[in-house]
Amino acid sequence: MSITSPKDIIAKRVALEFEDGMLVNLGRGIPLLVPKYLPKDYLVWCESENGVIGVGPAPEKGKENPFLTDAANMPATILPGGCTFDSAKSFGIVRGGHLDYSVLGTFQVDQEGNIANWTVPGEAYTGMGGAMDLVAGAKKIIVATEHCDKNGLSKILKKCTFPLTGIKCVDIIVTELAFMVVTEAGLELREVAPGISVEEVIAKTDAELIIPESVSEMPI
Amino acid sequence: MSITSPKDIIAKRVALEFEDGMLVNLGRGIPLLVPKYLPKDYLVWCESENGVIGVGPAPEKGKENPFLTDAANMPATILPGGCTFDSAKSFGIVRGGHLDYSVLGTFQVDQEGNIANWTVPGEAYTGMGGAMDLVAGAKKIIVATEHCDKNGLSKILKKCTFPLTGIKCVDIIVTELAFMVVTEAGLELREVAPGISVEEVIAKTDAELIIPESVSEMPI
Amino acid sequence: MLLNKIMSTKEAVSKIKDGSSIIISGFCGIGSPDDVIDEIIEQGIKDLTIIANDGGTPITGVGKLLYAGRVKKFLCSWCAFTPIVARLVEENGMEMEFNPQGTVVERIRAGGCGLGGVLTKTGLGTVVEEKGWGKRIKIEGEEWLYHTPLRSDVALIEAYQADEAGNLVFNRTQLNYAELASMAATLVIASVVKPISKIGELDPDHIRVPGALVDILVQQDERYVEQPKYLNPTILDAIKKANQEFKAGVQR
Amino acid sequence: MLLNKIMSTKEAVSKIKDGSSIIISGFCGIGSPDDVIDEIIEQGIKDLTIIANDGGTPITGVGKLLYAGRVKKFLCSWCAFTPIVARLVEENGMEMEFNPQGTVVERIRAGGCGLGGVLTKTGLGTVVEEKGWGKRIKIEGEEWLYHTPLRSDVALIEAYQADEAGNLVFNRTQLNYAELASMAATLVIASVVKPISKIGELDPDHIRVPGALVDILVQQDERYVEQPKYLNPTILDAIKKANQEFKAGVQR
Repeated sequence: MSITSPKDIIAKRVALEFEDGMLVNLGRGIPLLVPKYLPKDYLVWCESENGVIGVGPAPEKGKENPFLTDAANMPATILPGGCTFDSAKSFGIVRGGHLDYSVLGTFQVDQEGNIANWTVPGEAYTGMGGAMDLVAGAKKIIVATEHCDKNGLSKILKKCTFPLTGIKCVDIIVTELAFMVVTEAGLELREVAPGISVEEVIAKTDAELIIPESVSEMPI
Repeated sequence: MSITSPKDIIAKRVALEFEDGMLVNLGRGIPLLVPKYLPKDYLVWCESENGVIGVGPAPEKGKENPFLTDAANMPATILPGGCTFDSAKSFGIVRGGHLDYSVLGTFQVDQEGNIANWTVPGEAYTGMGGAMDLVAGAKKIIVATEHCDKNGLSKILKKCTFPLTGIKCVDIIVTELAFMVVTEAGLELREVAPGISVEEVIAKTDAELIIPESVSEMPI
Repeated sequence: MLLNKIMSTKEAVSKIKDGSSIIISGFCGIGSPDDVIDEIIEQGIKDLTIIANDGGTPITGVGKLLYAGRVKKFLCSWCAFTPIVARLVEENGMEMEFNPQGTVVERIRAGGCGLGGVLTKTGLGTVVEEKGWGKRIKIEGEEWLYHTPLRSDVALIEAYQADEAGNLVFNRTQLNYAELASMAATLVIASVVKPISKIGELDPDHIRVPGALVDILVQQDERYVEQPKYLNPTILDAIKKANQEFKAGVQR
Repeated sequence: MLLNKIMSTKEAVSKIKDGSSIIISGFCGIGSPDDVIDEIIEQGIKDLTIIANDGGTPITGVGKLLYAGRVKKFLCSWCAFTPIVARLVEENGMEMEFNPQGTVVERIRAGGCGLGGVLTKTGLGTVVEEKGWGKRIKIEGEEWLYHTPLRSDVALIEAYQADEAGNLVFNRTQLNYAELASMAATLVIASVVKPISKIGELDPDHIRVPGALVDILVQQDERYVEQPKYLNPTILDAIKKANQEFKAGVQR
C-alpha cells in the first residue's frame, strides 16, 4: 500500500504500536484512521465515551438504532464481542488506567508532555468534554497530529500557550515527519518519515529535540 | 389477630410505620417478622445487601438457584418487580439515603441514638459486615428489639458500652413494652404496649426517659 | 400496590417548580427525555439549575432549555453546539461551570451514593483548577482535585422499557447517566419508549434502575417515539421567540 | 483475534505468585470461584494478601485459603464463620483489617476507576476510626472517614456466561464484587459456569464485565458446576492437615 497523505503516514505509524486485543480510545480525525492500518486478524477494542466497547462502523441507512451512537453522536453499530455500559463505568475505564492507548489529535503539545487540545484561547464556553479524562487516565497517551498547523507553525512547542488539557501526560508524538518520545530528559526524536531528514524535522519543530546518535526511518 | 409474643408486638408496631411502595432493609430476627403485619395490598420492597431489591421467600426444595441467596446466605427468590445489582450499587442505595427505613435488632442502644449491634466486647475478629453502612445511610433507623436482654438487663441505656455501630443515628426504638423516639432533648416515651404502665417502662429502662404529658397506648 | 406511578407528561412536569435543580440524563441528546423537556418549556418553568453531560443542540436535549431561556445555572462538560451559552453567561448572568465528563458523572454518583465527594487527577493544572471548579487538596502526600457531591431536586431520564413498579431497562448507549441520575435526585421522572409492562415482565438481571428509585413514569408520546428528534412545533416557536427577544436585548 | 484467553484452571493459577494480592469476588461464597481457590491451595501458593467481602466458611470461598494457612494479610468486612482468624492474627501474625461492606467495595471501585480514595460517613466514631483503618478528615467544614483506594495483583471472579473475548454475564446475586474487581487488578481470572460462547453470542447490554478487562477464562470444572459447594477431597485434606499443624503449634 503506497502511502502519500500526511494523515495516512501518521495513522500507519501509530498502528504499528498496537497489539492484538488492546483496548483503546481514538479521538476524532487522524486517530480514527488507525484501524485501517491494523493487521486483519487483530481485534482491537475501541472504547467510546458514551458507553461502548467495540464501536463499529456506521449502520446502513434505514438500519440505525436511535439509541446507539458513537461519542461524536453519529449512528453507530457494535461489533461482535462489544458491550455497553453507563457513563460512570465508561469514565472508570478511562480514568482507571484500562485503556492501553488514548490516541488524540491536538492544537499544541510540548516537550514536557503537556497537551492543549480542547479549546483555543477566546473560546471560553465550549467545555472540555472527555478530553481531560482521556489524558489523565490512559496507560499511554499518543498524540497523532500533523507537524504544523495550517499557517505552517509548529504544533510541537517548547511550552503550550493554549489552555491545557493535561500536564506532563503525553508519551508519544507521531506526525507525518517524525516519531518522538517524551522522556525524563526531554523530547527525543526516534524516527523520521521516509525521505525526511533530521535537519528538516528540527527546522520545523519549535520544541527542543534530543537527537540520539542514530535516528531510524519510520518502518511504514 | 391476637398477638402474644413480645417479638410479634414489636413487629406489628414497626409495621404501622410502613407505607406502600417503601424501600427498606430488614435485619435478621425480629425485623424480618415485620412484613407479616403489613396490609395485604402493600408492596414494600426489601433490599438485601448482596444485591437484590424484592427478596422473596425461600424457594421450594429442589428449585433453588445456587446463584440467588439473601444477605444471610440462605436460598432466596425474587418477587415480581424485583431486581439485582452489584455490591457498589447495593451500598450506594444503602449509604445514599435511598432506604426509607433500616430496621435493626441490637445488643444495646442509648438515649443519644448511639447503637451497638455488630459485636460484643472480646469478639475482635468477626467484623461489622454491612451494619455500619445501614445505620449511616438510611433515611430512618428503627431499632426493633426486646426491651431487656436474657439476663433481664435493659438494652436501652444511658450510654452504650459495647463497640459502636454508629453514633447519634437511631430515630425510633420499638420494644414489646414501648415505642420511643430519639429527640434533640433526649429519648422520649411516646407509647406503651397494651397492659403496660409508664412506670413499668421507666423501671425496666436504664436510659433516662422523657415522659410527655400524655403517653398513648400502642395502636396494635 | 396502591401506588400508581404512571402519569401524563403534563401532570409529571407540573411537579417541577421554578428554580428547581434538575439532572438530565443523556449524551448529546441520546437518552434525554425530549418529551418532558418540551413540556417544561410549554409550562413556562424557569430559573432552572441544569446538570448534564452536555448542552445538546438548539433543538435537542438540554439545548432547548438554554435557547428557551429557562436556565439560571448550568453545569456540564461540553456545549460547543449551543453557542448561545456565551451570551447567556456574559449578557444574562447565567452561572456556568464546566467539569470533565468523568467528573460530572462521578460527582452525581457521589451525591447519590452518600459519598463525601470526588478525588481525581483529571483536570489538575487546568482551567478546572484555575476557575475553582475543583479544589487541589493533598491527602497522604498526594495531590488530587476535590469536587463536592451533586444532588438535585429532579432527575429526568429516558428508558427503553419499564414495568409498573418503575423498573427500567435501557437500549445501548441510551443508558449513559440514567442509572446514577436516578440515585441523586428527590423526584425521579422517567420517560419510557416502549409500552409500560406489568410487574414481573422484566428480567431482574436486566433492570438497571430499580423501580423503588423511580417516582413517576411517563409513557413517551408516540411522536417522539417514532421520530427520536421530534420537536413540538409550539416549542420551536417558544425557542425562536426567546431567541429573538434575547437578540433584541430583552432581559429575562 | 490471535489471543486465546481460555486456559485450564491449572495453567491459570500458575500465573499467581507467592505473596500476591488477590481480590476475590463473592458474598458468603456466592460468586467466588471455588475451583480456582482450590487450585491455589493445590499448587501451594502462599503468603497471599486477600481482599474480599467476607471470610466464607472453612470449606467455602475465602475461608479455605484461611484454613489452609495461605493468607498473610486479610481485608474484609465480616468473617464470623471462620473463627480461625482470631488465632491466625494473634498467634501467626496475620495482618487483619476490617472495613464496612460498602467501604470495601467502594475502595475497590476507587482503585479500579483511578479515584483518590473514598470519603464516607460510615464508620465515623467506631472501631474503623479507632484502629486507623479509616482516617477522619475535614473537607470544607465537614468530617468524613477517608480510605485509600485498593488495587491488587489478581482478581478472581465467577461468571455465569462468557464469550471467547472474555465478556461476562452474571446470574442474580452472583454479580456482587465481580464488576469492580475486574477493574482493580492487573490479572483478571474468571471461572465460567456455562460453556463459553463464541464471540457475538451475548447481548451487549447484558454484559457486566467487558472482555477487554478479562485476561484469563477458565471453564469451570463440572464437579463444581453440578455441586456449587463442591470441595475437592485433596483440598479438604490440605485444610485438615494445615489446621492440625496449626493447633499443634507448628509455625508457618
